[in-house]
Amino acid sequence: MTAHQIIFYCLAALILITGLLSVTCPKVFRSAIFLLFSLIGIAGLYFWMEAEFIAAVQISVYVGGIVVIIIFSIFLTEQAGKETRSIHPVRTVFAVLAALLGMILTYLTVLNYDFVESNEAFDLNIPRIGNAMVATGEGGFSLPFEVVSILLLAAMIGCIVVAMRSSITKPDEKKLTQSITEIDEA
Amino acid sequence: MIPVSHILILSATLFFIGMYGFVTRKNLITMLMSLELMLNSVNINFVAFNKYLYPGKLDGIFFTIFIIAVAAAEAAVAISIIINLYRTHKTIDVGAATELKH
Amino acid sequence: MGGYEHTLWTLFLPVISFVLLGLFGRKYFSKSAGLIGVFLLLLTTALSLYTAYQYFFVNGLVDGIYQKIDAFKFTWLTFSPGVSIDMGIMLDPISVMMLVVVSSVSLMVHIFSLGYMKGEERFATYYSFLGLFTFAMLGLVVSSNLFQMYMFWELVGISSYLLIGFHFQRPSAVAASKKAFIVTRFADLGFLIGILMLAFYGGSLDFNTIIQHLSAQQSSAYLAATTASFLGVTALTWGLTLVFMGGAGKSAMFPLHVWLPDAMEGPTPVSALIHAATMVVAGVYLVARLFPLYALNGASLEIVLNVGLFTALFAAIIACTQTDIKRVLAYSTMSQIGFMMFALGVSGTQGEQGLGYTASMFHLFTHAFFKSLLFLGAGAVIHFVHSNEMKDMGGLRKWMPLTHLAFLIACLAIAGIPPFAGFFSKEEILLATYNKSIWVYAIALITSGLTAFYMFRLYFSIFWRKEYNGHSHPHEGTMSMKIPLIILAVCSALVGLIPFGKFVSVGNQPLETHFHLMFSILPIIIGVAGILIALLMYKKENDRPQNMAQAFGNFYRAAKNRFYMDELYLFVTKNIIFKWVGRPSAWFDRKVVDGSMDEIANLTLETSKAIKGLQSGKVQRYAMYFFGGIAFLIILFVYILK
Amino acid sequence: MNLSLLIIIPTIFSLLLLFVNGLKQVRTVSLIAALLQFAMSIYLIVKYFAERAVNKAPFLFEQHYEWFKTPNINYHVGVDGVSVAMIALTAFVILAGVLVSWKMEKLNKEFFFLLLFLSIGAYGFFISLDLFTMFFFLEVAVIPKFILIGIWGSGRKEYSAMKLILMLMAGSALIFVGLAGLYFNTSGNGSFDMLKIASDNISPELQRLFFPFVFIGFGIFTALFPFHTWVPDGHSSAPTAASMFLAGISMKLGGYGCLRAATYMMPEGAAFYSDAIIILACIGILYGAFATMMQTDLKYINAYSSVSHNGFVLLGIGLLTKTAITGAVLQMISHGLMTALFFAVIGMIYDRTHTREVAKMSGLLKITPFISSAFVIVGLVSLGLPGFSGFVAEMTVFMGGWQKGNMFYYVATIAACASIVVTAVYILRVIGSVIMGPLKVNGNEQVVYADATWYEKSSIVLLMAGILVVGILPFAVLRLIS
Repeated sequence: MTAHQIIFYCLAALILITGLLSVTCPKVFRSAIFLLFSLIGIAGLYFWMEAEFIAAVQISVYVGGIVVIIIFSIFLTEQAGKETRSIHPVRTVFAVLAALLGMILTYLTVLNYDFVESNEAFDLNIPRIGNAMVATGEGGFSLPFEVVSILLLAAMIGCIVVAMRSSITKPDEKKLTQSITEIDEA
Repeated sequence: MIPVSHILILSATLFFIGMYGFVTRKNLITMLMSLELMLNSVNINFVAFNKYLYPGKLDGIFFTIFIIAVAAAEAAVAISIIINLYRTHKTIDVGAATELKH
Repeated sequence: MGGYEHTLWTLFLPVISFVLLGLFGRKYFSKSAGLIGVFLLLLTTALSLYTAYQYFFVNGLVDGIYQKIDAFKFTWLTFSPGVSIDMGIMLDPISVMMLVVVSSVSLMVHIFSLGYMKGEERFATYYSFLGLFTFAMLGLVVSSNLFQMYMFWELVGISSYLLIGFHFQRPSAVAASKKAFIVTRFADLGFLIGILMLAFYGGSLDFNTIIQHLSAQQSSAYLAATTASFLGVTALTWGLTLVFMGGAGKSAMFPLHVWLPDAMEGPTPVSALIHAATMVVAGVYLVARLFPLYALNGASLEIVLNVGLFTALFAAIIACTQTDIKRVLAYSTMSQIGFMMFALGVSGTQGEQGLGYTASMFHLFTHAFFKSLLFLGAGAVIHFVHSNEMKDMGGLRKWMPLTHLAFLIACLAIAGIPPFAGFFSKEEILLATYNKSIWVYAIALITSGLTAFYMFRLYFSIFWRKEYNGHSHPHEGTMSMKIPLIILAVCSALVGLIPFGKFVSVGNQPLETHFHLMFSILPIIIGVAGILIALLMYKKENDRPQNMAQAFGNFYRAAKNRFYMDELYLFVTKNIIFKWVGRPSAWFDRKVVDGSMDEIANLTLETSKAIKGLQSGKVQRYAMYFFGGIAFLIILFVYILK
Repeated sequence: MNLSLLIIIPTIFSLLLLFVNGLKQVRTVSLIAALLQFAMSIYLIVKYFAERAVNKAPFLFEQHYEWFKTPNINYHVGVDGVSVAMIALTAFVILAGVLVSWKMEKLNKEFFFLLLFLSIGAYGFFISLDLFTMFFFLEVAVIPKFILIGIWGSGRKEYSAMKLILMLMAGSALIFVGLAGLYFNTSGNGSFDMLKIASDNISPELQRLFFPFVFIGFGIFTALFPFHTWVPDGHSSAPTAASMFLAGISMKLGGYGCLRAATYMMPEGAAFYSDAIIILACIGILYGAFATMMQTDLKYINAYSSVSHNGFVLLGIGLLTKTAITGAVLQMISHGLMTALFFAVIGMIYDRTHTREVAKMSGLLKITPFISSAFVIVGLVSLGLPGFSGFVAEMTVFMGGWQKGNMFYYVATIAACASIVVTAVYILRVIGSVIMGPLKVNGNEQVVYADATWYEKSSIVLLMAGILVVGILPFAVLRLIS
């Protein structure tokens, strides 16, 4: 067993164990922390697969961004120390069974399939990615890039609208009615 | 040398862990976290396929990048909705969200 | 063979009358409709008489045989090669004879109606219906094609329906018209199926071709028709019997006769035209038309004979008991048509043996005159007495001398007293039956005695019996009512002298009929005896009729109730057809067929309600379904449908 | 002759209707549209005869445009004699329908719009040579009925409209399955073109598989037993003009479809199922007739009798002889005109008496002679009186049935023949109690109604003329459709 392999299994173990803990841990904040580790493990896996750019993105976006947002939201919704409501045990059993069944199915499928691995070198340098990102011709990804940017814009606007609506309009209405009643009283 | 199938098994296991979490959790935030796990398992697949099967291409990498971008956007939207829900209902239990259908 | 173009006009003129008066009569000819109708009919009659003259005396006879002449023909509707409905005019002795009978009786009725129907609200409509009937009947008799005959047959039926129901506000008239049409329609079903069979085996619908194909013993068509059998009866017999069923319906043969007495609800001139002289003999005419086939097919001819004989006796018995004068006449008509039928039934195909055929046609001819005279006379009586019942009449001879005389002549004619018309035709029939079978002869003789009896019962009840003491003041009708009576009376007295066999015979060869004096004595005696009995019983009011009725007891009651045939029919239609077929089908449709459709709809609704629960709005459940679905698809496509 | 005009003209006029207001303008525009269609159909007949004399192609006046290129769906139209006859029938019924609705008060613009819209569907259906186009126009002709019944109907209109549309849609679904089956089994890339499919000789197994779908689908439209239950409810709830269209044309769409799309395309399938069709048709004929006997509502009576009469269409198609199929086509034409007239007259009676119960009226002949006479005449047409169209059609079917020369066909033909007696029973029963007898309406003996107005008269005369033409000059019609 080479070091290469050992590293893979270690990373796999890290990812799976922390992932499992993150979905089972009753305390929300803790599960967020476990998720963080799991994501870091995945970033490690990307490094292991020589996809350094992806690994970097993974760390900066997921670890640095999404998990932080999640933790913020946990604090905002005052859930940090709370234990989540446990569900009916029967449903847990069913969920476990379903997950196991799915796993077995997938395993069987994967193991039965004969993957033809290519012997070419996997060369992933960042200029190549950058060029492909804005290229318009064959093998270029400018269109999905634009689509994703529009999506991001839309998501951002959506966030603002969703988050703002209730916080801004409702107090205003209250104030309005208040002032009206005041005028009436006067 | 690790065969590609091992990586796939890893990702599959991660996926079903995420699924298990998604189905069993009552808390919207934890459900969102499970979802992130599932997305990541998919990403692993893409990168693995790209590296092992089509090293000459970049499609898998780009898919991963886009999925990460979409996931970020999705997380942001989801969180904003969750917070909004919390403001109106004082809970983020998934049962409260069934009110959406009315 | 040309020279018969004018015959086509005998058909067109009544159509013109029908269309003109039917469409515009109400508005423009409400008064003059009658005159228009009479004028057109006069032309028709003149043309048909001219046709008859031309046919019988100028160019019909070639090589000693009356030829069948297609005066006119065109293909109206082709079903398949060879089988088509041709509209045509075929002239042969019987069709020319019928042409004369129909048009002249119709003319008489047209004229008579001028007075009889005067002041009716739907005067023009009445004449237009008469025009329709005349057209249809003329079309029927000149048909060259079996299907053409069927078409006109139906048209005749419908014009009969319209005329019976002419007084549409009388429920009894409506019911009677309905009954007449439906019963004859039922018979026509048989006719239609018979046509289909004959057309199938004969390979054509043309009379001549069918007869040619099916009467040649060696022809393949004949063999096919006689070897194919159903229930042990050959296809040819079935076909002919079914065709006869149609004829029996129209001619009111037992057991399809129930409509005829009720049909007397129509205006009396209509009864004279349709239900005495012309339409009801269509059945006889039909059998005569196809006679070469019947004559070859013993079984079906046997049926014709037996049905005719039975009806003649049966109707005569009933006629003795009825009190409504028109019903007496109706049953008498049935009885006389029975005579014609069984005369055909005893006929052979050759020379002397074919006497029955000649006799039947002769009787048809004479009967048309004296029976329409009887009806018109009865119509004149009814018109002024305002009742159909014998008890409201009596002693009318003083008030209506002309009608009385005409009626007497007609009664003598129908009773078979020489030298009136009925005597000659009836003698021939009796002679023909005598040659065939003594039993048939005996029954025919009895029936003819009964005929004399009930006719004179009718005569005495109307014109003698007592002094008239009703409320109305009977008197002779207008000129238009008198003229037809006179003309018909003269005809009834004299047409018997025509040497009929010279013109109409089974092979279309002039037949010399011999008059057997010795043979005639018995029938005359029986006829006179019938008259005498009637004289004793009905000339003066007395209690002999009651005694007689009591002597017969149940039999009398059954006959008076027409042997309960109407009740039987009512039972079959009301209780069996309506209750056990109609209602269940309607029920089945609403409950079972429609119900099952509704159930399918309900089932869909229920299912959707059931699966509505799946749409719970619970995200996690959706996720489960989603994964479950994917797992299912994977199993399906990767492992099962590999 | 440009066949597309048949579609374009009603389309233009129905759009034009959107810009006019008020009953007077609306009906004028509709009348012009109907008259134009009528003139066009007559012109088409004349042109058809002229062209047919020199051109022996199976379909004339063909036009061909690409519609959807990829799935090979084309706008391909052309006519043969049968479709010309059907087009003329449609024109007759639409014109009569517009005339009958002359006084339509409620939402008149929408009503006439939908009527014209229906005619687009019918014309398109009859001229299509491409199965998909045909199906498209079939649906165009189905949908407006739902609205027509639902809004302008009477009685249980929502239920009826729902039932009608669901059953017809189920029929359409079956048809589409069958058509798709044909499409994927033509040689080459798949085609909806009728001529191509017919000449392709699809294998007998496949024909047997797909024939029932198409036939039952169209059979639902033409009241195939036991899928006829939408007919009584749908017809009785629909407004007069819609009833006329529904029974007069819509049911003919089914018959025409059975003939064109089912039998013509899949002769072997038709031969295989022939016996079953004959049995169902005979059941429909007799059973419809018996069920009619027990009805008390005039519209139900006509609706059930339509079931019976359409049985002749199906019987003729099922018998598969040339004579019988000719009879079926004649019966379609005849029944279309007759039933439209029947519904028109029933509508007129209902407008006056406000009841359709047979028992509640009698003796109408006394006060409304024109309408009553029309009622009697149409009744006589229905019971197959010679001189009218029904007789010709029925007799041709019988003759065709008998010529098959086999006991099974004999029995079937006799059963069908027997219906003429039952028909006489129920028709005369209705005439006897509604038209004849002492005058009495809703228990009132002193009623006065106006007789037919000019527009009612003209619609009656128009349809009657059609009936008489077919009845008296069948050889001319046969020359057209043979």
